[in-house]
Amino acid sequence: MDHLLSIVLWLPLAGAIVLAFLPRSAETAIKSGGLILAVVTFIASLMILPQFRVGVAAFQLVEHCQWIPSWGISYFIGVDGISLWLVLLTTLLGPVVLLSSWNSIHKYVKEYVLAMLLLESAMVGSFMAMDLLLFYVFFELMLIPMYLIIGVWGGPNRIYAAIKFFIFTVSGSLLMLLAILYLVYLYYVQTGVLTFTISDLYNVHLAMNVEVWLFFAFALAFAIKVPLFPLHTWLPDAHVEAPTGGSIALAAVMLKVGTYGFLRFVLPLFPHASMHWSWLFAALSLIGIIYGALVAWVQPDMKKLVAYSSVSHLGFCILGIFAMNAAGVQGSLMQMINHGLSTGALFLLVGVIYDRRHTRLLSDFGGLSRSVPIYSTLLVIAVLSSVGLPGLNGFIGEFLVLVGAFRWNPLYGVIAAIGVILAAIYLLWLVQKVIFGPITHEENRTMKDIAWNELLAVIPLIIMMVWIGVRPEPFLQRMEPSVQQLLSTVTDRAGAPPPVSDSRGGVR
Amino acid sequence: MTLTPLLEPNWLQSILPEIILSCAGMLLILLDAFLPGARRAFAPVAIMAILIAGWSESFVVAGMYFGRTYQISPLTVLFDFIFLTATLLAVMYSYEYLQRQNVDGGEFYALILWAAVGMMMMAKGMDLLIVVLGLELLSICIFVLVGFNGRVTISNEASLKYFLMGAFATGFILYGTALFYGASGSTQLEQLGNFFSRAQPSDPTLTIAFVLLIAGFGFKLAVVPFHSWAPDVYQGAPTPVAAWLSVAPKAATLVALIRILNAMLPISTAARWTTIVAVLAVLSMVLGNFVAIAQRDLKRMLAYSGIAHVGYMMIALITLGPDSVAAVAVYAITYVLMNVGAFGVVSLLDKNQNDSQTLDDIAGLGFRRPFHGLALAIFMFSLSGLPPTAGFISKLYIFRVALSSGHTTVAIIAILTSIVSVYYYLRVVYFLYMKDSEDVPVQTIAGPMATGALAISIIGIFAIGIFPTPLFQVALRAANGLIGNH
Amino acid sequence: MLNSLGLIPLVPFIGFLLNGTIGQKAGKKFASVVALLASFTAALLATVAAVAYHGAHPAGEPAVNVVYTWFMAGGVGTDIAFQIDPLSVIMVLVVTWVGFLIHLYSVGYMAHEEGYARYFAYLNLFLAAMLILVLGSSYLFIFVGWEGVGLCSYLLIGYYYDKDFAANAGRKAFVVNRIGDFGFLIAMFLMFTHIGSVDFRQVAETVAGGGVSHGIVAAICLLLFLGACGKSAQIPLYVWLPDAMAGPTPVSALIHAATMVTAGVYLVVRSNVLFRSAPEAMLVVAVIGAATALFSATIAVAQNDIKKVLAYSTVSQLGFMFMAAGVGAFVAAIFHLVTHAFFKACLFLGSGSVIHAMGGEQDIRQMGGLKTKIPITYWTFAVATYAIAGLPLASGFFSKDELLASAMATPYFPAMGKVIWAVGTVAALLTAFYMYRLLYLVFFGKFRGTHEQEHHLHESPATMTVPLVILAALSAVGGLLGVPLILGGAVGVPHLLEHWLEAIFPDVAGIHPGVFEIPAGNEVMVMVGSTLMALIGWWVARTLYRNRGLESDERFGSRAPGLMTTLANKYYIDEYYDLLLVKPLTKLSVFFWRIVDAIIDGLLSLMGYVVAAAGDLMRFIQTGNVRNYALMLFGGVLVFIWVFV
Amino acid sequence: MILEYTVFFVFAAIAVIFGIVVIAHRNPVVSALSLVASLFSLAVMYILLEAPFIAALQVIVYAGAIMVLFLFVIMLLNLQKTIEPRTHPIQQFLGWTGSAAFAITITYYLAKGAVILILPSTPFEASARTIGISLFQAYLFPFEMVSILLLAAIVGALVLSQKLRPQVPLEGAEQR
Amino acid sequence: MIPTSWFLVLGAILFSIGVCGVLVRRNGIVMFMSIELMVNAVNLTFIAYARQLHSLHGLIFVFFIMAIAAAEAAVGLAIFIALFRHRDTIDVDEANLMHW
Repeated sequence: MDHLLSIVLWLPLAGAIVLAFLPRSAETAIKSGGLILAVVTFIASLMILPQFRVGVAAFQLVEHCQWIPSWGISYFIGVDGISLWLVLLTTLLGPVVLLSSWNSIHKYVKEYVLAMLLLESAMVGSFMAMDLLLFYVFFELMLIPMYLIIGVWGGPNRIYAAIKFFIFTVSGSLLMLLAILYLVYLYYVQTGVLTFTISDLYNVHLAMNVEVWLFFAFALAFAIKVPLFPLHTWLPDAHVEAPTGGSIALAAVMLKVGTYGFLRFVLPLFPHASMHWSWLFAALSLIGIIYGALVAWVQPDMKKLVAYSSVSHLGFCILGIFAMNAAGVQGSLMQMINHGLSTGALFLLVGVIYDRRHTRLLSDFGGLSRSVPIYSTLLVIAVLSSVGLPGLNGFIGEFLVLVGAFRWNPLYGVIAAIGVILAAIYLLWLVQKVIFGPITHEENRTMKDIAWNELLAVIPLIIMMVWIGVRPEPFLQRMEPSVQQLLSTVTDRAGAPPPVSDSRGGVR
Repeated sequence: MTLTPLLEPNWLQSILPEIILSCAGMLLILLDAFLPGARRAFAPVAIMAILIAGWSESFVVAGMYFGRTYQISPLTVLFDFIFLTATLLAVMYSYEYLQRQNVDGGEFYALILWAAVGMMMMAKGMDLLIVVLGLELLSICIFVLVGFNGRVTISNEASLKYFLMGAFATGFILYGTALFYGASGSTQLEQLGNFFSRAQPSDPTLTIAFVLLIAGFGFKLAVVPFHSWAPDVYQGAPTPVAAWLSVAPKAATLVALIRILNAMLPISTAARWTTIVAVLAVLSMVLGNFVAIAQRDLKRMLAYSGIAHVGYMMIALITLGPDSVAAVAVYAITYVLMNVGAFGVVSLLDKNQNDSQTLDDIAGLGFRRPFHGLALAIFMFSLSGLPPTAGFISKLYIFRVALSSGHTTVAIIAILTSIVSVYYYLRVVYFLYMKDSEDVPVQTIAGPMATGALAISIIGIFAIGIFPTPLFQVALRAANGLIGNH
Repeated sequence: MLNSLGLIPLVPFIGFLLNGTIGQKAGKKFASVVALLASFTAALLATVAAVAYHGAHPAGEPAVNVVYTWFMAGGVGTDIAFQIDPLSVIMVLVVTWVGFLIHLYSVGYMAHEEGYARYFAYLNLFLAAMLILVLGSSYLFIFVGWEGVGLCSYLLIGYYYDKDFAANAGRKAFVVNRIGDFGFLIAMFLMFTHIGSVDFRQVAETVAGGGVSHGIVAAICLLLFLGACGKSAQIPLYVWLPDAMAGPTPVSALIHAATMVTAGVYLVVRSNVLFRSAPEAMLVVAVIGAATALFSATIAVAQNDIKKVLAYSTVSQLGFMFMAAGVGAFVAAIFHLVTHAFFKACLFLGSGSVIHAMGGEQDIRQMGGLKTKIPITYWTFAVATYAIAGLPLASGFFSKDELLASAMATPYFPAMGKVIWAVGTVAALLTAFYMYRLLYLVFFGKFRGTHEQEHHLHESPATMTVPLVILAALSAVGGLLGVPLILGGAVGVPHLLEHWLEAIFPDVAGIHPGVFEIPAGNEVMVMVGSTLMALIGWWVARTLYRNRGLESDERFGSRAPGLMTTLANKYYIDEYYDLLLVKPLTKLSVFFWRIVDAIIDGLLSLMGYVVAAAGDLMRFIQTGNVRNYALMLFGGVLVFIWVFV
Repeated sequence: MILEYTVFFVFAAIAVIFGIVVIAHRNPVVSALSLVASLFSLAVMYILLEAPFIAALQVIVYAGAIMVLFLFVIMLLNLQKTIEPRTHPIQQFLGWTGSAAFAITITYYLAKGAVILILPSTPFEASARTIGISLFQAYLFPFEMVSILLLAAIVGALVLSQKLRPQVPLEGAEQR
Repeated sequence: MIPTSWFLVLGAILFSIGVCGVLVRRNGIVMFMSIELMVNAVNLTFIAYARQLHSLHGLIFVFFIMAIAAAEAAVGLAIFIALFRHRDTIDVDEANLMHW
């Protein structure tokens, strides 16, 4: 099992290539094949856990080989406490996504399964990559299947949403690519070593103005991905139009790549700029928290509501990261996982009733608690997790982030805490409009309760919600050393004053 | 005075590819004349000739020939392969296309092979005379190939436009050459190089000559503002010809340009010639990408995208160095694979040549013809520079070169225009997969040849995209050979 | 037992799981058995734990039972740990036993409801959460219970979910509670930042040791009090409680009268060291408590819904408790908490019985003369009313007297204490008045309802009456827990509660002690005064309503229409909130969504359009005329020559 | 000396004037004939520049063969009577001013940079023989490749001007 | 002797006239003739420089240019014939099916 990570990484893709040779008419075989692959991948990823040494900050299960040696690019993957759980989250959601769309995808089933598997590989890869360019490759690779998923299997306005999604994300990432190259080039000039390995690049010395430019190039890419206010407008559209599985993958995992990027790249690579501009990101994330919550509140469309809630929740993640203290960063990581679970579940559940009624307008529902009690219970649990009820997962992350932010600047903590109030407002509004109140539409009276595949998809999420809510320590424990190390990297580097001028000072 | 030709040892085997292609062309003409019934076999003969020519590249000996006017080096071998690949792919697409349009004939293959000879001359010529001759041989063939389908009005119109513009541009090249000749006393690049190393950068005639020369080469490369023929000619030309035309002559011209710029290296910065190249690059990227958005005709769109891509390649030429030459070489190879592929898929559409192939024609193709749809999608992703395709690697190389030579602004413009380009490449994918076809969908027809060509392109794109190292090594070695001369 | 305190909340939690998953399928009998068994076991365990604790720690030091580390990141986090100390003992006993009684009552009351198992599941969950709240050993851990009870409250208020008002009320309760929780959260942030822990003991010790600046302590106190305001329905966050009456009546009794709403008081008392270190925060508590007491009493006067009257009465009584805590009489606060649990639970259950008899009718204008129809209910209701009114020797008499006397004698802010006392006394007068108004309107006079309702009238089943009787009895004698010195001293009855709780008020140098002496003179004066007030209230109510019934209200209505409608409409506070907070926020949100998002999108798509339009314009360079192309080429050459030569 | 100058100016004037006639006259036949005249005067210039072989080629190949080909095509297509419509005024204006500006610019810089360029008085050996010899020595390769070029041109001309095969009905494209 | 510059200037003027012809004439054949004029201007320049530099190379170059011009003429005129067949005119402004 020396190549466990590679197996987890490539299994979905390899499987997809095999499945591609099945005839298109063999839908069930393809679906089951995809599901089995996803489950096997998940099991494989679980085997990382026993091999993962607790209390070690460094990357583990590392695999390293040259890829493009002349440019210092290598196939360098590993997990540490920061990426471990994100990888597991991704692999967990693989089967969930496929299960959730078992019966809701009617056309081009084969292509759908292939796209999802490709997406899974790309997402896992971006969390495992320890080489900046490898990361970038996976980062971009994600876009293609997601573009297709939104554009082919999406709603009526899917083209607009898909293109918007793609253009937004690509705009950021291309600028980041330039910054990556420049960074590597500067490192090369300084040390004579051409490398894209992240941990090496942590040692680069940058003049302040250069650092700020590069910082913003990176930050822009990730801020779009997260998305951070005011770059969030692609998200509601993408979510509303995407099929359920796409929404889950998008919200639960893909957005995390943005927050992960901030943590893994932006902070340690550009500590001075990060610190210098942290106020900006605090402000944007705070605005996002409040803004997302308020806008979510007045949405008539359930998916949009959940989408805007993502804007709000991910604001917490960014806030925690820029707090640059252990509580904030660990909280942010927890919040990423939690958001993945709870928002994933919410999108899944919204998808369930969408499949039955082909509408997502809040006004078309109401009183579902009577006709679909199991569904309603699950929805309430997912909502409560998202609201941040102590005892469920959402609270842990939110609380840690808030304390972290508060320690950074009390004002930030206080404003962010308002978001907690607002979360209750809009999410309970959702619950009330959907499952409470009188039944206003006759179709809702005879609605079928949640189906086996949907139940099977959502149960793991619920279990994880409770588990993390009750016993988060194993998760935090494994994160802690890595987070501490990352933070000390940041503070050590920021502690040293930036070189006043550099041979290649400004960006021409 | 004896009439002993100025011949170096090994000269014959070193120009073996040219000889093989020239003779194969003549053979095809003869076959067409005397065995018109064997039409079906013309394309295979041409393919055989190309393969043999490729094989004969293993016999060439690096060195200077014909009185230091003809250089064989790893770079020329590499570019020979680019030309041969492009020609091979074009022939493979043409085989069925020409049959469908009912215009197949031996002349077509002969001309395309001779054009390859012309390109090789451009790539290898160390004397502007040879370069110009190669260019002219290439041009003559292109005039005919573009207008090959005499029945089709737009084919003829394209031919006319290309001819007039080409002749006009040739006038500029010649004038520029004349001025350089006047200043330096030679048209040999080595001697020009010697001259430039002691020339006055502020000499106005030199700049005028440079502008005239670059205008002529820029015409062939289709860089803004010398690009205007490209969309019309691509649209009117038989699609496989357009495919070939969009890559091969550009690659040949790039090598020639690299050589010329290399010779000018001593003064090009001081004379602000690098700025001219930069301006051309920027203009091409901006205009190409912007206008491509407004196109609905696939071939026109690809034409504008080609303008933009040449812009990207020009970035590397701003400051010449081994890395930038290698970057251009890599880009050229990649561009051959993906652009010929994209045109190739268009050529498979079951339409008459004079009907435009619009985006609507490929609506729903991705599910109607999965392989063709997927192929076109891959080409588009590669053209837009997304990993893990070759397009990504080559763009990366260009950006890297731009950054390490300090052209950050140009690089940023390149990035921004790439973002724009993503939009129209994606639109193709959107039509492929997300739009329902019209009542009578346009089908694609592909025989084994075209399918094989598509497969070559796809495999190449992923091979370069995922394992670029061997290509990098080859390209860098080739580039070092060239730049090392000075 | 002390090593497995976690069992106490665990048992009802298991009940919740059972009822929540299979209860609906397994039938009502199963559900009620599970629920009753769970609550009863919890009560028993609690009692055993209390006894064991007293045996093990007679001095009253807390016994802590750490289960595991919940989470800990960067010094932020806490253990899952239960703690029992004298205060917890009182709370846990009240919660479990009153809870059990109400479970019992519910079996009868909810017998015909559809979501029977769901109801009991929630009720058990509530019990579990409430027990975590009173047994937790750190602020962060009790926050779990704190939010948990809020959740149950939400679910149970919205029990009749297909009624819009119920769903709305539930949501309102949760959201308003969240606003309070906001304070609680920030208080914890401050603790983590400045104290480094949220453990009760550590926080108290650090504060007592002076390790934290005064301002921070005051801020923590005020923020905690904000949390308490939310949970315990104090101004300005009381608005949810009256609406919460949309839930089933036993829920109102358990959650919105006896237990959950007193959590705020518990929190303040639990944090007494902090509060005592920050007297200005205490003043705020006292003032808000007194104001709430008076304010909601005035509203209660004009309410016609039997449960609304009781709801405002609850708000008012909670105000009394905070008043007590605010003036430093923590024991009095707890004392009143306990007695209030008895008599208010009794009142609510009684009202439930009335509503049950009336077939769901809650409007007291439709009632009247029920005294004979449902005698047990009447008698228990009357006893509880007597107690809440503060008439002599019932439980309310002792507790209310003690807290009013403490206000008078407070060492923290003697002058303000008098004012607070005065306000409290007026509120006590109003309490007596509106409670007797209610009693007379419901049970005396003629029946004013429809004929059908009259026909339907019947006494409730035994599962309902038994708890009523028990609670009535407790209301009557509950005062014995805290007989004041001047009365009890003579006959040798000590102030049990004060004695029991002494240990939780550590003497800390530099701050006032947790228990202070009330001068006997004061005590007597207050006792006489408030008794007098209660009597006046009773007498006025009796004159106005005993025989004349609704006439008096109508007369008031015609004499002072403005006042009456204002009172009946609760000072239009909900409307003001709506106007000042909800509406603007909605508008703002819509503005954000429709305008700001549109602007952002517009700007970004504008960029796209500009690019596309530029492309579209540039396209026309391509005229199709080859001579134009030649001109372009030539022009390029010319421009380059001119620029670069 | 004087003679030389006279010849130069006379023939330069002829070249320029007929050049202008080429582009200004609206009858293509006149244009073609003027071009012949212009090319012929250039041949005179070549002689002045002591390149008689090139001058001969100029007369034979250019003024002779190529221009005859032009005239032939003009006649073949019956173009001698067609009167060309006016060009778009903007194009017209830009064409004239642009080329005038170009001429002025180039002339300015050439004159400025090359005042000292006086033809060397030493005789210039550029006979057919020397040119022929170097063609077969140093320029053998290009010389051979020209054959391919010409062959391609012949084949191309054949392909382009061959009689059209039966027309496939054109759709979309407007046919005049 | 006549200064070389004069020849060069004459070449420049002729070249410009050629350019002008390409730009202002609509008749394709005349445009092509203008291009021939440009090419001849270049030839003149080459020869003038060759004389100036005493270098045979310019003459050889001119020789090749003439070959090129001949080839171009052959193909170009064939194109015009084809154009005429399609449109009954050799007015290049009419050849604008493809644009934008």
